[in-house]
Amino acid sequence: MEVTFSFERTRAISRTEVTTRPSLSYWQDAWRRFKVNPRSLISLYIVATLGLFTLVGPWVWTIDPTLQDLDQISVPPGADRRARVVGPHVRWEMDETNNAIPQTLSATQLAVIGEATTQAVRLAWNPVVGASGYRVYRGIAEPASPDALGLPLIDIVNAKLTRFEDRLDLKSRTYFYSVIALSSAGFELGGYATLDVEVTRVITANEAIARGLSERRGPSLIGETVYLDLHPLGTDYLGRDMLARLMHGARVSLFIGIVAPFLYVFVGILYGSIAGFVAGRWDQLMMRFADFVVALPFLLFMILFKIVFNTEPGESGISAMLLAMILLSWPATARLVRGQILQIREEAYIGASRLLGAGSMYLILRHMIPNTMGVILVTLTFAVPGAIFTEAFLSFIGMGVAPPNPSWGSMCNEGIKTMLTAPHELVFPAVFISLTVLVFNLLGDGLRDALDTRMRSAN
Amino acid sequence: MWLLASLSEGASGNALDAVEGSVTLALSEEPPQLDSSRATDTVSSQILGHVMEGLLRYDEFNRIVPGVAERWEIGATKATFWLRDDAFWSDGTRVTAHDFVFAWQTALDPQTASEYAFILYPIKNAEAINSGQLDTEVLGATALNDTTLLVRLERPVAYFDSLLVFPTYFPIKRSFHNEHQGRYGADASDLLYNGPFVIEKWIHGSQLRMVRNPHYWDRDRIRLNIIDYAYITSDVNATLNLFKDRKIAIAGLNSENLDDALQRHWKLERFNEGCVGYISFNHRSSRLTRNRHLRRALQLAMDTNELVYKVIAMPGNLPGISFFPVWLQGIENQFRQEFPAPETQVDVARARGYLAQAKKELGLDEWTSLTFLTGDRATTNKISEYLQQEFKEKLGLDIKIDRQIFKQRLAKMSSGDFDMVLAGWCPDYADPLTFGDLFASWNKNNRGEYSNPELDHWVRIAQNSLEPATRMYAFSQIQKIIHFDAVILPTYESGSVFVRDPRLKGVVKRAVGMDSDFSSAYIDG
Amino acid sequence: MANSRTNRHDYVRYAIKRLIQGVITVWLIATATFFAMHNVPGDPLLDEKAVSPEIRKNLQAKYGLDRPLLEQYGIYLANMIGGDFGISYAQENRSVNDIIREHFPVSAILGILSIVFAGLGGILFGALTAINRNRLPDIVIMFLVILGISVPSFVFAALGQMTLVNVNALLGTSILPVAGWGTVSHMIMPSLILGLGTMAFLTRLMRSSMLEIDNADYLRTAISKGLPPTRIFLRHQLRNAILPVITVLGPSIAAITTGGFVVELVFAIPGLGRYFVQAVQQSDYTVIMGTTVFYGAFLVLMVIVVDLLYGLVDPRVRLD
Amino acid sequence: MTLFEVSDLHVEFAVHGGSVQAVRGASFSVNEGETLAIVGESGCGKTVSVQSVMGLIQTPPGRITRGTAKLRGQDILGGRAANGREIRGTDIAMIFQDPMSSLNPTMTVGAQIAEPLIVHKGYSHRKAMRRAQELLEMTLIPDAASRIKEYPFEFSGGMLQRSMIAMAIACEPSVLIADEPTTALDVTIQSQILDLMVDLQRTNNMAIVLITHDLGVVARMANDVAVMYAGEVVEQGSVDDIFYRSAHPYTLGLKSAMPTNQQGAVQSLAPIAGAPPDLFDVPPGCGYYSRCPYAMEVCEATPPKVFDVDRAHQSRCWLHHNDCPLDVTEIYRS
Repeated sequence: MEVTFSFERTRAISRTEVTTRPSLSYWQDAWRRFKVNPRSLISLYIVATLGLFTLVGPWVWTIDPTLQDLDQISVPPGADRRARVVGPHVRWEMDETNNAIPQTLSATQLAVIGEATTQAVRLAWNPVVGASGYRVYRGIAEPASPDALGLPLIDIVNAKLTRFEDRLDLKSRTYFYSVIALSSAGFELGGYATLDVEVTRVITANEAIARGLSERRGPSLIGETVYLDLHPLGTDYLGRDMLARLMHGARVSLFIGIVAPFLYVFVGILYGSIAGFVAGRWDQLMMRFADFVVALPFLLFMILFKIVFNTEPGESGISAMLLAMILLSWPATARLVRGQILQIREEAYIGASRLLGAGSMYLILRHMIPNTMGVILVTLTFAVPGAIFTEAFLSFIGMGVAPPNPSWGSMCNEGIKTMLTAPHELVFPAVFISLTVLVFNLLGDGLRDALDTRMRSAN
Repeated sequence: MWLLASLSEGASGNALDAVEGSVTLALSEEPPQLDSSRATDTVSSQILGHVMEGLLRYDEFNRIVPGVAERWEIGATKATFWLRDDAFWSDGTRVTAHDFVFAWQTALDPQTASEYAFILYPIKNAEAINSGQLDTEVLGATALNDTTLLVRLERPVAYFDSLLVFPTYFPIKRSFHNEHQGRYGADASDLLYNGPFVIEKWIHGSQLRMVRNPHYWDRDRIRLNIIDYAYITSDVNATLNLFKDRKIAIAGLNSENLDDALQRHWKLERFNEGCVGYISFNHRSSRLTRNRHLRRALQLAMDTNELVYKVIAMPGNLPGISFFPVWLQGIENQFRQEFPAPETQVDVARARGYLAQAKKELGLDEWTSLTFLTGDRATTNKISEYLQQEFKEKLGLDIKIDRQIFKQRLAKMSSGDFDMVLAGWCPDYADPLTFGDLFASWNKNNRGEYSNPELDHWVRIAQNSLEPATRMYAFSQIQKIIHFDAVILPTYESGSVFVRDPRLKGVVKRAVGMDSDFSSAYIDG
Repeated sequence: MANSRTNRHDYVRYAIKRLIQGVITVWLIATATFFAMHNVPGDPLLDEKAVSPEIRKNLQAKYGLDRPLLEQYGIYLANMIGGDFGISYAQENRSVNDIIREHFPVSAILGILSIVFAGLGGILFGALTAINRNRLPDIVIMFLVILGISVPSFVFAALGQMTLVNVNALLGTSILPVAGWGTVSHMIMPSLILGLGTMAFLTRLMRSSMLEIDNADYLRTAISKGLPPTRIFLRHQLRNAILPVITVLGPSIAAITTGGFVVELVFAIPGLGRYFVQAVQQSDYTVIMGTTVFYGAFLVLMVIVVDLLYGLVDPRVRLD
Repeated sequence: MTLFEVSDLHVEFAVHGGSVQAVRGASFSVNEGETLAIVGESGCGKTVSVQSVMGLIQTPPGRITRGTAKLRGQDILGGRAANGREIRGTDIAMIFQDPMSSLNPTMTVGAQIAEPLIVHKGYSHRKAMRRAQELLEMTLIPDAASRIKEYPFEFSGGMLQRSMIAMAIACEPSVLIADEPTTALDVTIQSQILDLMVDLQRTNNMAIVLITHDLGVVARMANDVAVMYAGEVVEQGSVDDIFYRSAHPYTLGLKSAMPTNQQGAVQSLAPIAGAPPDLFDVPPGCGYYSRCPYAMEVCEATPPKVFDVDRAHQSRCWLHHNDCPLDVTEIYRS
């Protein structure tokens, strides 16, 4: 069926154009694209958690970061915390009147006197024929050969003294003690006797009271099993709580890690853009001054700044270090920004806006610097770890945070030493520093994509 | 051609080679000074001990035995040495008495400005020469002929023989020294050797290789042909990795990598280094620590057992009880066994009592903070933070830690800009006097400027008497004064643990003289 | 009209002008360091065992430390121009010239090797992340980069050495030496580790500048000419995106040459790095001056090389 | 057989909240040695259609959803990577509007001209550079020998466009697409460029697809013309058909907005009221409905079909429908 069309004329008034596409202002569009980018969202969440961790954390987890717990040194997270309460350590009167008849080495009986605890392990053995001294070893496994008896604890030069008390860094684990006879010249005679000893963790009564681990007092306390302080993230080389140290360390490291880079990158941007903008002789002069600053011996001038600021020993040298870092670290950014500005000033739109009467400062701030955002954000994100580790590096000349206060960088420095045996002391601060750097990288990327007008129509 | 110079063949062989009789090791730092008249540090004396030989030397049982001198007599006012006629320099010429006289005169010459010149002061006129009052010629050491050396003493010295092992007493050949004016000891070719080994190759900062000295008079005793320090690094983990890779035969351990070594079932060995770590107080009138009761309070509050057994946690270290370490010989056997040191049990109540008394005497209403000066090494950080917390918890004292790098710390120590400082003292010779005279009022190393006439009196006796009984009694009195006047607080007696390839035997370690002596070492199997 | 392009003659004239400026800069560096050094407490003559006043006086006289500061400065400058950097205090009979002559080449080789490694890695990974923006390679490489810069280099040095030991143990023979210096095989691991941090930075820089020129018109022209993607990347994208990377290369080489202290320590390499730190610790005036002046000259040279390189890569930059 | 024919081309851009139909079924063709002009206001899809054919649209967000582009009968839109690249730069070449930014600033002009020769013809570097010099001379650039070693920033706008043309014709393409080649240049340079294109067309028997919004250029250069509006070709025919026998109200509107040089004709220019529709929300009927003085009810709801006004002259407008009461010839005489 032929479709009939109506050819009636209509008053074709030009319909007022209804813009159907939702229009967005620049900032709305930037915020929309920032939100839709998954990586920027992640960075916002991390920033929130880090902020909470640093500011609110210490009110929630109120353990003092400088409180030492020598019964739990370098303890990994989740370690067993049961301990029995005992009296204070009493000196073991080792009388030499052991006049038992000397026997052949193999017949020696190595025995533990009293109970083997983390406070002390007391060993005794029978004197050995022909020995003029003894050497006591402590191993962590059954000795395979006379050359692998473990750690030599003591050389006893007096043949009649056949007792030894071991108190060295005892942990609650199984130890294999061995005794070997020594010749008069101190060389090991053949044959050794070994004994495996199970050590239980104990804590002295007054220590338990001081730490408030039990309500009981007096004799009823002795023998009670208590739980030592909980350290969710383990402890460091002096038994201090890692979580508390990370929280308090965050204040210093985040302050230095964020404020210092912002300041010296800002100085670098200004310096670089002015140098790039003016070009010609002044640019040369400014760049030579930048070379001069970069070549100065960093450590020497840091010490000089410390003297000039004469920070009292024990005061935190953070403000002195901040200024020193700003004065010494801006050239890298300046050089980068200058390179970019040299390119941008050749662009047509710069000439155009100058034609419209734009002043130099306006030109630099409004037109040039936003176009170097990419490079600026990258240097900023790299300045963060640099600043954190400079603080740690300077703490060894007494300039960073004053002991006993922690900072992430100094915790990393200490953690590296026990990387093999107590990795948690290095891993946690390193993870937090990585998180901070991650945040800056993601934020940097998100901002760059969001603010970049050329990306407007993209995704 | 600079570049190629540094690309020379590196050290790639492995630790022990029985056929070649070669041992490969690592050095903790580049030896700073191989001119024996000016050497001061342990690494330089370690190398010098293998390539030079003094009048006497230590054998593998740490007994003093003949070196270049065949026979010797030491009296109250003079000592005579008869040199052997078969002692040669590495250029084949004979070692004569003149070489010793020349060496000692050079060391004392104010122009040489040797920091260890003081160790020659027992010789007549030595001190006067060194302070520029007399000419070097009048030194009390004269070579009667090539093989006899007469030494006139300033004062009777009971331990003179143990001094002769020290590098400053080693001989130097006058003609060779003058030929290499200014560069003597700078490189392998700028040294003349009379010891068991000679330096064959020395690439600064990278390698120092010693080979057997064919001219040495006692060469049959030496069983190794090559001692090659192929690596120079102060990083403990690096040397341990080299040991694991079987590139070096010995590596030091610290408390951090101890467990790792234990799991590998290695042959571990302990060595008592003989040094004493202590807190040194500033006795100057301007400082609070001049008050005895304050120092005694700190003494009673400090638990050295906990410090050594839990904080330092390194085997080989002993809790600090006396300033005289255990290895020191007394009259017959160990000094500390014959004269046991007074000990204090930790007693916080009594400590607080002393503290209150000190506050009254110093006329303070509130305690101001005390400055605790420390160096930048790892162990000092750990110890200073531990003590800071202990004194705060037990005595409520606010201790500020002033961490400084090496030279800044020394500057503050000599100018007295501290209340307490973590210091250490290592022996120069095997006699208690090397520790005993440290707090004498005239001793420049007494940085705390402690002066006590009674202590000075006993030091004089120990210096001048030859009677072991009187000297040892004098040292026991010094030990009591140091304890009861709390001149210093001993923290620990240093020890170390190291790992050795079991096939390398006969390595001798000693607290005085060469750190580890390979001259009697051999490879078995 | 567009400006005239710089030709051969301009380059030589420009290089000479920059060298003169360089000499002035190095002189300023030397002066600033000299006076800073003397204002820091502690002096080279102090030692563990205190020295009697007479000996201290002799030592001061010997090294000329007893003369007024300005006079010392004058003497030092004269010697320096004569090429004599004086004798080290810590290692009393080694001249600073020897120290630099023996140790600087080692650090320079290490520095340049690690920059080459860092540069190639940075450009490659940077381009890869830019081309696959927001896709898997970009995310994976970015996390590695973050790890690379937030974990200190001494951790990498220690980890690197440990893995090397285990690998050697596993294979029975040592494929790469664990430490030491001398042959090329000694250089691989240390320069790899020294270059990690810079490589991470260059990767991010490259990615950012690649994205800047992502929709440039000349790229569209290149596509319209039907050129294969690799050629477009090498001849068009890379040449324009590499400019910021080059500006950073100069100072990085210098920083690595001196910053290698940790790697030189862990791998027992006789480089100049350790002298920088130890000299300040020992207040070893002559070594501080020698190393700083030498490092300053090396840095200035690197910056000139970079600026010349910059002129080659981007003709628009006028060399005046 | 037509040399190059694009039929029913659809191109779409994904944007926030939907997609923009930039090209809604454009069809046009050009024969050997002839010039087709595609004319229309900016934003009517003329540039997007040629760029999409040359694979220059970044996907995402842009995408060709339908249509073919046949060169001598062979579709080049298919395997995008494979044959697309052989033909692009050899048989079909393109020049762009802004020559200042279309050349790589860090490569010499000679090298950029020589590149297609090296890549597609396998020339050695030296031979390609010699050929580049000849090409520059062909495009009347003085002192070509030294010019090939210089960089783009040392060239004027006109000379840059000449180098672009030299680069495009390096491999003797059979079709040259020129996307508003003269818009960015001043008038005197403009006519030199156009004369150059005509000479090159004659010597190489090359077809030209000329994108422009300047009817004067169309009148001078084109054999056939395609008028595009709102993503569609609304009228196509010979240059005389379009100018003297226009068959679409929009073409009329365009002509009335064009200044004439007849002596003494004082006549005010009549711009077309309103603006082109937003292709984000495509109007149901004829794109021009909102601005067409002869709009009818059918135009509002039903998209017009293509009517054959003459043998090779089509128009997409209901006025040509048989039942349309209006006198078509009357309308178009004015």
